[in-house]
Amino acid sequence: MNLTVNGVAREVESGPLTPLLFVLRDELELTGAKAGCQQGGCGACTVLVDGEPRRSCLTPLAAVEGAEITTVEGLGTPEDLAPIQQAFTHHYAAQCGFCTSGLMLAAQAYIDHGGTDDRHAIQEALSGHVCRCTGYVKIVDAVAAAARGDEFDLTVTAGSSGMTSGGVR
Amino acid sequence: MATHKGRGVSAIEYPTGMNQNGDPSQAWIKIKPDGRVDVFAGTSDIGNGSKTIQSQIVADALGVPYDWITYDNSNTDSSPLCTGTFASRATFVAGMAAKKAAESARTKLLEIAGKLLEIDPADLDVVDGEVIPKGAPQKKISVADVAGAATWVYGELITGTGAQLKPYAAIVDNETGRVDLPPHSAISYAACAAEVEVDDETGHVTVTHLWQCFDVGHALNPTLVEGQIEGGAMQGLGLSVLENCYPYYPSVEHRGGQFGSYLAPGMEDLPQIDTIIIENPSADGPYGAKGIGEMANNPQPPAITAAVYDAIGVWITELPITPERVLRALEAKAKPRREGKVVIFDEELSLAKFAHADVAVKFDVHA
Amino acid sequence: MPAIDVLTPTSPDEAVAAFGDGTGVVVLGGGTIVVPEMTYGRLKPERVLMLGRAGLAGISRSGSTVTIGAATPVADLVGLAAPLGPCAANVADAEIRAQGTVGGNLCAGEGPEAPRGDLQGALLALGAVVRSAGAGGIASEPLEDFLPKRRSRLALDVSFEEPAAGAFANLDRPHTDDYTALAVSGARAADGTIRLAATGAGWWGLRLPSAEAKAGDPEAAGAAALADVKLADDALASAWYRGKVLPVLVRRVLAQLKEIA
Amino acid sequence: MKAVGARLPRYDGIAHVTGRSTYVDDVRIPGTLWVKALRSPHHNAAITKLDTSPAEKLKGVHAVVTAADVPLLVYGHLSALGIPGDEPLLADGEVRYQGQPIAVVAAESEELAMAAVEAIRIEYEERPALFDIRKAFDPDAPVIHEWGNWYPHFEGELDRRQIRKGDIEWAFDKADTIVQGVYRPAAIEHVPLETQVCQVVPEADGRLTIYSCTQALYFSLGVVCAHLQLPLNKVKVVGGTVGGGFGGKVDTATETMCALLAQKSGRPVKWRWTREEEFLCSSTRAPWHMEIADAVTKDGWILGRKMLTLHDSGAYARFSPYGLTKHSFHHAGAYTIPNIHFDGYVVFTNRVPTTAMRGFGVTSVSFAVETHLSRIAVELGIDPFELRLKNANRIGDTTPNGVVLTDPSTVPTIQAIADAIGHELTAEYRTTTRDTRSGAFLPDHLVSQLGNPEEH
Repeated sequence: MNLTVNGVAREVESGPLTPLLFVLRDELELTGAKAGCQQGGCGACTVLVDGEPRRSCLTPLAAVEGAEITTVEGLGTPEDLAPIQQAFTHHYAAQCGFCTSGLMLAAQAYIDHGGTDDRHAIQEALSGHVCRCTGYVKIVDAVAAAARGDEFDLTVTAGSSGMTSGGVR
Repeated sequence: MATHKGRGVSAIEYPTGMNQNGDPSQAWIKIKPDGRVDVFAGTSDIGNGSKTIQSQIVADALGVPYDWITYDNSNTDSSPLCTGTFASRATFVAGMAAKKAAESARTKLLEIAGKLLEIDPADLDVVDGEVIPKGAPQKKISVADVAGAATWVYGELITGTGAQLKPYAAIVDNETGRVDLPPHSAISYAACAAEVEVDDETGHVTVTHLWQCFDVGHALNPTLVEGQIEGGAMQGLGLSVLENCYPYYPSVEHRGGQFGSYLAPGMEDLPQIDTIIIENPSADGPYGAKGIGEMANNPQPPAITAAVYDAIGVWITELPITPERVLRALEAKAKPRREGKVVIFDEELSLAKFAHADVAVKFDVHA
Repeated sequence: MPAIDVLTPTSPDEAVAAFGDGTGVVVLGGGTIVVPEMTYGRLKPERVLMLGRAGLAGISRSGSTVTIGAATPVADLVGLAAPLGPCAANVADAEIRAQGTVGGNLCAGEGPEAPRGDLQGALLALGAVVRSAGAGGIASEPLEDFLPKRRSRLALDVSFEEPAAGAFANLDRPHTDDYTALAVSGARAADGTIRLAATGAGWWGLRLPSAEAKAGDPEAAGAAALADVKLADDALASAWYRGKVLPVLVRRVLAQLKEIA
Repeated sequence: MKAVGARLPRYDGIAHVTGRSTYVDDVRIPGTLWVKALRSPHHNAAITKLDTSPAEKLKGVHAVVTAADVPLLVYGHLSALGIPGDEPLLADGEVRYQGQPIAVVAAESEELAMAAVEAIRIEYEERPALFDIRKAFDPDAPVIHEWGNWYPHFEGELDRRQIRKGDIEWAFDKADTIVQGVYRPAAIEHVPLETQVCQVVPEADGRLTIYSCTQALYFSLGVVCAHLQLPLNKVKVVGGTVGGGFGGKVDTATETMCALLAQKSGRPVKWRWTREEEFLCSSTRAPWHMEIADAVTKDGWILGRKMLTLHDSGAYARFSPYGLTKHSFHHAGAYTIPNIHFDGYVVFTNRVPTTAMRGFGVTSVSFAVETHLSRIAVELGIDPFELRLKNANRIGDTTPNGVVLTDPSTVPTIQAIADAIGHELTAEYRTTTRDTRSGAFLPDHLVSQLGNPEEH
């Protein structure tokens, strides 16, 4: 079966019912999408299928034949991070990092579809993604900043909205 | 339908490191011929950021830039022992081991630099990757030059080791629980206020706002401390109103095996969170730090419980405060039983209600 | 491991032919229910019929009749009027809604831990008719009649008359990938008839005829609804709790309907 | 530039956002076998028959391991702290909780491993189970643990953790009001997004390389080597990058069984728990039952506290005795309470063993004592902030077991929260500090409780 993965045409041999997650991880050795639950419940496996966020653990290979797949590996490289990756870095939106690729891809789709920095809209759009660490404040900060088109200084991180220093008492 | 608002408050404390101590961490450091620094420690990074924090500690303790540090916690062959990443100990205990290792490497570095410069090491300082003689900054040389000289001229390896262990505090009196040594390292403190909205027809509780204040000792990386505090707040919210492995505890029936039935807090549960960080440096943590990772999910449940009382006038002391518990409490409108000066709440939950009479007597907390 | 026969029809007729009488066929719409069951080894199908390219997706209107293809993603319903639109918007999260299909929602077996089939209540309230294939050929029947045999039929589409007014009320416990613990849908037809139905009050959607009979008196209707359901304990809620809240949701739905002239 | 105190980016931040951080599941090792476990369907049962040969005969199944294969089956993970072992690595003749592993298999594929588990022949004789810790002490309760229904080995000899301070009788006599309440927080799953996962490679030199998601590399090394009776240099634990833990990955839940399968099969093996296993079979935060009676004066001084704690340990002790001791040391919360009477029990039930989780031992007691304080404030008609500030720990106050506090911050944190929400404090409480007690904050009954921080 044929797929385009991160812009490269690939022919894959996995069976037609193999979840896309394992086609990516086991056959193509793209391990950025994570097997968090295989129930569709956590969002750690989300990738973009023709630009739309999809749980790859729920998606049989045959359902995406001929589609364009984008994984975290297709977003940007360490030397040339995509804006959403810069936003997640600058706003410290990744703690253990296991939910991060799914969240960034969902956020990318949200922004590509014209999403704004409205916090409630971001929470609604990403509500299928569990971050147990749970960095929701900083994740929403990061997506809002990326949606605004902020420029990011990657040598420092940003403080959260809502934080104040009480000094020494 | 009526929605009721309420507020509640709490104040807590939490110790750093394992209770009763006795939990060692170790680290070692080597310096490459160009002055770059390799740190080896056995501290897992579970998202808490220990790779980052320990690298920051080493950078400052040695006097070199942060980006000179390589941190390797990848295996038990190259790394010395660390008891582990739990008990809020990764910064406080393991970070102290890394600091001591860096200080010992710095001593060795200055010894070599002293030979090179023919200056007493006590009169040398290390700042931003340069060894600077006190009072004679023009004679400064780079750490890279010192490390190179150690390797190529003096035939030495600049290393440092560090270990941190507070001795185990034994209980010396079984009657009172008295210990022979302080059983904790620095204690951290926090206070919290919660605001909730309760729907008195469905019983649904929405946590709308959390205000929190944490004494973190010293925020070694404020952003990472915020991550711990905010993450803890959400987990505390989960404890308060969402999560339960056994929805009908103590029954084991209907235990959820899916995200669809176990209610981990989601992004839409996020309330407004306002946090104040105060810094009363600890006497014995690295750079005054305390460990606040765990306590971050402790102050919300009592504050939220009090806020629910404030909203609807009933105490719900079994967590989580599910919609069902709210409706049952509103229906029961339980009042405490008063017996002289004793005010007895929650009799229906007590051991006495369930256990045999003689067992109940044995366990009675009643005056 | 025996190879699984995977059928990927490219037209409705091919899908109907491939389904045959349904024996031994597992129908895969969006995959949100079937794929995890296979991953966890609980479902070991011999033949899988994938509907993704069978031309069964899409929403069409003819006069006041709305017809929704079985392979239409739940997300496509979100913009529709109440009760179906808000009911669809309440299904799990945006990604699951974009993947799960209307047919899957109507035909899925009971979940291991909680009710499934969030849309069933809304479609029951709308008096929807399901067109399906299987033994005996293609048949159309009211959703109530279809639901008990949904496991042996291939749903093709579902249609309903747009109501004069619609309403939806649910227990809102926002979190990932949730099933509805309890929801009530209501619709008022052009002739003033009110239909009410619940999701989460049984293992599939249920009409609430006793509540409908007292629709003019929300309090009485709410209480009467309890006669129409057999409530269950599960991981999401107890029967006791559902019994307390079902009347509340019925009242809220009737109040919403009243507000729409 | 100083690194400490700066908002530097995560050391591993770029790796996280590019999907390049290598978690255990991402390590690719050719020829790896899949691991699955046969788990108990019963809460309490004797195993009357166990025959693994049908699984072993399946083509593609390379090893089956049961209790009989483990060199040291029972190892006390906290034996260094005097806590003896009670939990077999694999069930041995009986099961005490649903989900308890009985046998593990290694096979060519995940499907085949599942088939091998199904092929094992096993029969049980069910026994009555115990789930309610409030009934565990009853004379007719089923006895479900070899040590009885509650842990009997505190300091080698005590069946409870006990704390005593001051004169509790005096406090209850002297009190104007005694407020009693019961507090019951629930069992919670850790829910790390990365489920338990482990890979083990048998190396050519006879060593085992264990890729582990453990929160404690050396702890897991010690546990594996103890069960396998190997010196520490025969095993290398590789890890350090963990997809969330929260306490649940201190358990060494997979490593030892995988090591045994790798040894027996001579092949690399991999075990990734499903989310269902994680939810249903992994350890949880413990449910607790706490009863408090506080002796208070009408102006809000807490004279004394009596407390009973039952800690639902599940089927085995694991770290529960440690957690209960920590709980007992902190049951006065952030306040000074001069007279204390605490009894705590670790109670066994037929549920999944409970373990450490964020705030271990103290999350429960913070909930109980703080909610109790809120109730006392309502009962006495006292502002909840001022009730707390009055009793708040100050420099020189002592803990339930007599340790002097040197830098408590209860006063400033409460004052900061009052400010933040616009709660007006009276001048007395607005201006008080954490310094050593004096004046109105040093009533007669606290004078003898003060310790000298200099001697601490």
